[in-house]
Amino acid sequence: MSTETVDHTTEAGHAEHDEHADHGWSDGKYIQLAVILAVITGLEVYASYADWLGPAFIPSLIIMMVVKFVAVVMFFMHLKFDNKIFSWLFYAGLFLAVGVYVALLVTFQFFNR
Amino acid sequence: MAIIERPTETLVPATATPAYVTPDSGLGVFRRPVQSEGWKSWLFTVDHKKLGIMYGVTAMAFFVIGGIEAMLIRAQLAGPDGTILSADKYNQMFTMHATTMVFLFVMPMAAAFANYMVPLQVGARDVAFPRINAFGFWAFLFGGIFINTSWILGGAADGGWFMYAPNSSVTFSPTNGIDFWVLGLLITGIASQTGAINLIVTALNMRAPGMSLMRMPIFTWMILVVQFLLVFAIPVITVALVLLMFQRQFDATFFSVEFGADPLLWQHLFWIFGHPEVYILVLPAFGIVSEVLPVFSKKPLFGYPFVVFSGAAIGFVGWGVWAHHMFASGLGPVSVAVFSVATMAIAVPTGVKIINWTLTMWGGKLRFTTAMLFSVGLIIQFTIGGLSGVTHSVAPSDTQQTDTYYIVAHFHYVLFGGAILGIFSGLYYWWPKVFGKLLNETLGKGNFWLMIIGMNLTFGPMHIIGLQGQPRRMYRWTEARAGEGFFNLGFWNLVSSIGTLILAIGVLLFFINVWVSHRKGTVASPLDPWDARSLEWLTSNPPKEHNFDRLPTVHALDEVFHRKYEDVGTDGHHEYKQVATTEELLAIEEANADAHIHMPSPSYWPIVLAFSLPILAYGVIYNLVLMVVGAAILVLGMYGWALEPSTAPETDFDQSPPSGGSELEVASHG
Amino acid sequence: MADTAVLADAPADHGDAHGEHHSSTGLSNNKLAMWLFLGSECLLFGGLISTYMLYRGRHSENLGPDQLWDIPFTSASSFVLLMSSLTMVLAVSSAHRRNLRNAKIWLAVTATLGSLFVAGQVYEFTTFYREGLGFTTSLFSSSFYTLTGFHGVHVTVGIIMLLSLVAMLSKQRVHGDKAETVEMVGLYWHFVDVVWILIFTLVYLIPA
Amino acid sequence: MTFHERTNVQTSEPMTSVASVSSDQISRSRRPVLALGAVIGAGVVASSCAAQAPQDTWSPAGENAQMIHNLQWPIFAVAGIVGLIVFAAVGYAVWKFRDRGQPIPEQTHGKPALEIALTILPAVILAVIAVPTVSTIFALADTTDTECVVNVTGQQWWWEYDYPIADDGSICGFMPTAGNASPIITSGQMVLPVGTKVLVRGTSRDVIHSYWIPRLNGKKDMVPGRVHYLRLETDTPGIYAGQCTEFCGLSHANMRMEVIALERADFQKWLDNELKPYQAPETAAAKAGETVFIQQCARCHQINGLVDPINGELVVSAPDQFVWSGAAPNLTNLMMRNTFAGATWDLLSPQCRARVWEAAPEEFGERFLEGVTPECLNTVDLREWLRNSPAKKPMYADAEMLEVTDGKTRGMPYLALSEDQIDLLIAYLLERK
Repeated sequence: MSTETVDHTTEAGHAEHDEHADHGWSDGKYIQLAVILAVITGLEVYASYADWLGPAFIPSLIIMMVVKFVAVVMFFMHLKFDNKIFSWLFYAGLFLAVGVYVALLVTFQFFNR
Repeated sequence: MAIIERPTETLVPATATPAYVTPDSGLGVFRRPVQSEGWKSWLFTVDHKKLGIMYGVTAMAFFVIGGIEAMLIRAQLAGPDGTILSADKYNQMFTMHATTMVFLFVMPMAAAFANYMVPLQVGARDVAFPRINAFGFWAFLFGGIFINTSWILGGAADGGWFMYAPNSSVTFSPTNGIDFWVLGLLITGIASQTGAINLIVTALNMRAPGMSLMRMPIFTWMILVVQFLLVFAIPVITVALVLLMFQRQFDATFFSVEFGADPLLWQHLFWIFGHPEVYILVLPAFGIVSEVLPVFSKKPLFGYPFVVFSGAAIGFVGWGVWAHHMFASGLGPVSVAVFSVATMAIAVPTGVKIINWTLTMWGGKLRFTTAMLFSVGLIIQFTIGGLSGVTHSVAPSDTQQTDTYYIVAHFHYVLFGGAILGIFSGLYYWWPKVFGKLLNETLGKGNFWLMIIGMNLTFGPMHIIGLQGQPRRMYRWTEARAGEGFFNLGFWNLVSSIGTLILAIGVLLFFINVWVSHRKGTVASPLDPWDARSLEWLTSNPPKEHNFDRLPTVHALDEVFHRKYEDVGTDGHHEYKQVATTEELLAIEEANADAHIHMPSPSYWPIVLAFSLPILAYGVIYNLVLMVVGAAILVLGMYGWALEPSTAPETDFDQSPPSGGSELEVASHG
Repeated sequence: MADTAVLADAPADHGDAHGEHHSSTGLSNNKLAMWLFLGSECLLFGGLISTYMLYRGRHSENLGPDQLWDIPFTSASSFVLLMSSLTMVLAVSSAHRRNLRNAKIWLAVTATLGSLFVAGQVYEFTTFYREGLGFTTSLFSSSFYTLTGFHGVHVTVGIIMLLSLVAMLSKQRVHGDKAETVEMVGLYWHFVDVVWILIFTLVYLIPA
Repeated sequence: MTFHERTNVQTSEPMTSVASVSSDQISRSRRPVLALGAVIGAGVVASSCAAQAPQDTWSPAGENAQMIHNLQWPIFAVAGIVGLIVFAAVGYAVWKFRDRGQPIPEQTHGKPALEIALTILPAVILAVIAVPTVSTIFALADTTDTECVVNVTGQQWWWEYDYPIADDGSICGFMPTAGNASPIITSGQMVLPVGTKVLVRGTSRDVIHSYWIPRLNGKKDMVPGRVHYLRLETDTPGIYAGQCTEFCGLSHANMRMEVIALERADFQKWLDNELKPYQAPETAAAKAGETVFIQQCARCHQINGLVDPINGELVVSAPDQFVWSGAAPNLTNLMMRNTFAGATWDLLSPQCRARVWEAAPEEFGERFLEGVTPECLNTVDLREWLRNSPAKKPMYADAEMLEVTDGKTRGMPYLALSEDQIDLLIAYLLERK
């Protein structure tokens, strides 16, 4: 389970130091990230019109989607700076969802065997 | 301010339940209620212990309803061509029996134990979100009542608890029964979801100092696993229910085959939820048994880490086996093979538990109280259910067994023999903790043996009936296909129906036991009647409102045992000497009580918010105007909730107790 | 640690006076609960997205995604929602710097951008509807409207939360740690954005 | 609705096995029955000797069920043995370690080595079980060696069988003796030649049903909009009972079916009989009954070749206008079946029923092909059925209640036939064989 990572030795340390100090980035960096995300979105839209990508089309879209997803979760939602336990809780749900639903869609493909 | 201020040298009598508050606040919208006695104290309470009792009482009421439904089903099937119920009523009956037992009895009963015990076991004063806790209870209660009102509003749901599409579409079930079922389960789902988040945060974040995760009592561990399962499984059934609701209410096409829909979508969504749900039902009972067996064996749980990890493993693997409910539904051999093997894999951690329970008793000093009997009974009965489970993890074999009474036998050995025996074990074990009185052991043993005999007579023959080819969900069976001799279906059906009567008498004995032990009021329980091991016994019976005078510091698994006993053996020999009684331990705690104890004040808003849900649901079925009313209450409740002060102001409480007798400066608040 | 309170769902005003609340992990209850909630929301949207993926091709000839999508328009509204995540994060970091005035401004901007997005979705739905794609027209339409509708409701709830938060901050009605409250709303808002990132690619950009 | 047109559904599916059907390929390989040595095995023998119910899952009568049986009995045996070990261990612990005043035992948290060993043990047992399980799954799913195809369609609450014509003009591998084949459509009882590997292609017209003949194979759900395959093969002539096992609404309990296994020569006779032209009624009562049938029944029930004497046109039923699933049982040669109304009631009176159902294998074919004679007719149930069918078998036949189905019934409605009409109808139907 995700919970084994709880580190009790840090308990006292956490209580004392200001929680707000580790809240990641300056505003400027957030704006930079937002610009990058906007560019990726532009690339996504471009890719959906670009014929030359061929078979790489869907993989490239998926990769860009994942990059955007991870960027928002990691930085805007501070998951990268925060305690690991938050990551565990969220990723438990996320990976369970991906695993279960991909398996579901796959079983529909196997049906005609 | 809802604070208990106390001079540290004062001793509190163990029975003192602070209850001397005269509320002088009216129904000020943005004040908080302060009653600690009377019906208002229950209606507006946020105390996890009161809510635990309310969960328990409500769940027991639904247990009786579900039991009556079961007896009607068995009465109908006692002989060939039964005429007690019409086909329509019979279909409603088995649908509601399953729905009631699963969603309105076993799950809330587990919630009752979890609510009451988890904060006590981890050494907390309440759950992480007391108001959300109260909301969860009321949502469950209103949801349960809502579903059951369908009986008088045109008939209950008649599609089976699995509610397969497209039989659940309006075309095939034109009454409102399924609408009630869908919306009711959405409401109770909200209750489970909020409760689960609450308990996870409580177990993760509110443990007493020194209680690392591997020192957490095993019951709390199992509850933690269950809540994770709930948090992730409830959204899946929510999706399925929402699709079905849109299908029925707004003519969506999700399950309309004429539009090209695939009915298997529902089955997948339902069982992705449904299989974790099986573990949601049974793991709390495993937790209870894992508490009870060590106490009455005077030994720690054998292989505690293994039990913890096997519980977690069951929780995890439980997500990968859902399609074993669909071996006959035409998945294709690749999927069937994969899910068949995965299902076998889950038998391993389950087997680990049975082995560990047996080895916990091995070499112990066993006392057979009623609670212990129920736990040992669970090991035996659940093993039968588990082994019949192995026989249908083998997919080809399962295609002969699924949808027959053999499956009914299997899951009743798992759910009755597992979940319900565990629940009764927990009831007898924790009754003195919760109510300060012991249940009668003689009646208890009668209760146990009648239930064991009754359940084996009821569900045992179903193995035979099923293997002889009688399908489930048939409102009648015919003599023409009953066979002769030892395996005659008529004989075994009759035995099974008689078994329900014995089972019912057994359950009735429990209620008589409750009545007897509380009416006489003579058997005040000793503080620690079982010589128990975990933290919930380090407080009075029943616990004070704030649970612990001093938050205990934990040094070991089985903290209370190790405070009571010391190993005085030498040279590798072990000899345990009692160094303290629980009374003495409690006295130390009380002597060092915390100076400031903040407890949350009661609140009007949980019940208001929860009340909006059935109104909305009736609105969906009958009338949009009602929906508007429901939505208005919902919004009102949310803003009331958000704007409510975090505690009642100090002036709302009486500062000096009117009834006297105590020097304590206590402000209580329900 | 002796001084302990249980007031997690409504952190007390006097929390500072009594020091830190006890918690085993040193983390905030609210934040743990919020992340758990978001984890469970993954399974909710996962189910809806899967339903859509299964049924996306099941529609009548001329009323499928390839005929209806207006990619430039949806890209613009996706961009709006993405930028609202930026303004949200700026609100959170203002709140952490105890600059409530800026936080309120950024919250209001976020709500405005969110409303713009919802307005775009309403416009898109009416366009589709006028082209003949009703909720009950096909499996594709039912699952598309349900998925995007659920997302739209989440955005709408987020907007209401943002505006309520602005009002409550102004009227000093927020109990407890104001920065944390802003952060909670922020987490929810970002999650809604993240879901749209998935929907934008899976539903709009990848052809049926 | 496209899925109602079964031919569309069927042909759209890749069905290579139909083309490869050849009557020469009859495989009669049977697995030798394994000797049962285990303790639990003795119980199995005992059960197979007893007069078991006709749907017993432990008395296979064909290769597919035998494969399942060979897989399942050792697993039951292993499960039984494991159970006994657990009970013995718990029982011993309960007896041996009960509190007799012994000192408090060592507070040990267990022995990891023992723990790991006891974890690996069940894992090994299950791994051993998994291997034959997987191979049996694939063996049962193999459809390449089947020699005969029957299309099976479930609806509320009966089964329809449709014997398609193969490319070479044969039906189920048999050429009609005279004339050309036409599709045979029947209901309730599926007639099959013994020893032939049959491929059932199943679907449904409304909700999910499940086809299950326990002595022949495991069950398979029949799902609307999908075609699922199930293999059947019989060893000996006889009747094999089955039942719908997926809950399918009001009369789920009244949705039964049988497989009739005939020797190959008998099957040929049955086939030829099914393909013979319409036999005009002989007696006066039957003639009048034909008129009643055309007026009252022919809207939904088809009798092949029936001609309306008034206008001289073929009577073609249109159940899709009256019944929600769009079908009603085809009653051509009704009296060649011996059950009716979803195989729930017998067409044979109790004495005559025993004559057929309990016939020795070598006599069975002959007795079955006699059909239902006037003396043997079960008039009690048939009359009750004709008087008021929804009262006998719960059905949503009240059109007013079902605006959601455009006024169409699900099942057979109440027809308000007079006793005279019933007499005439029975006289007419008795000649349909």
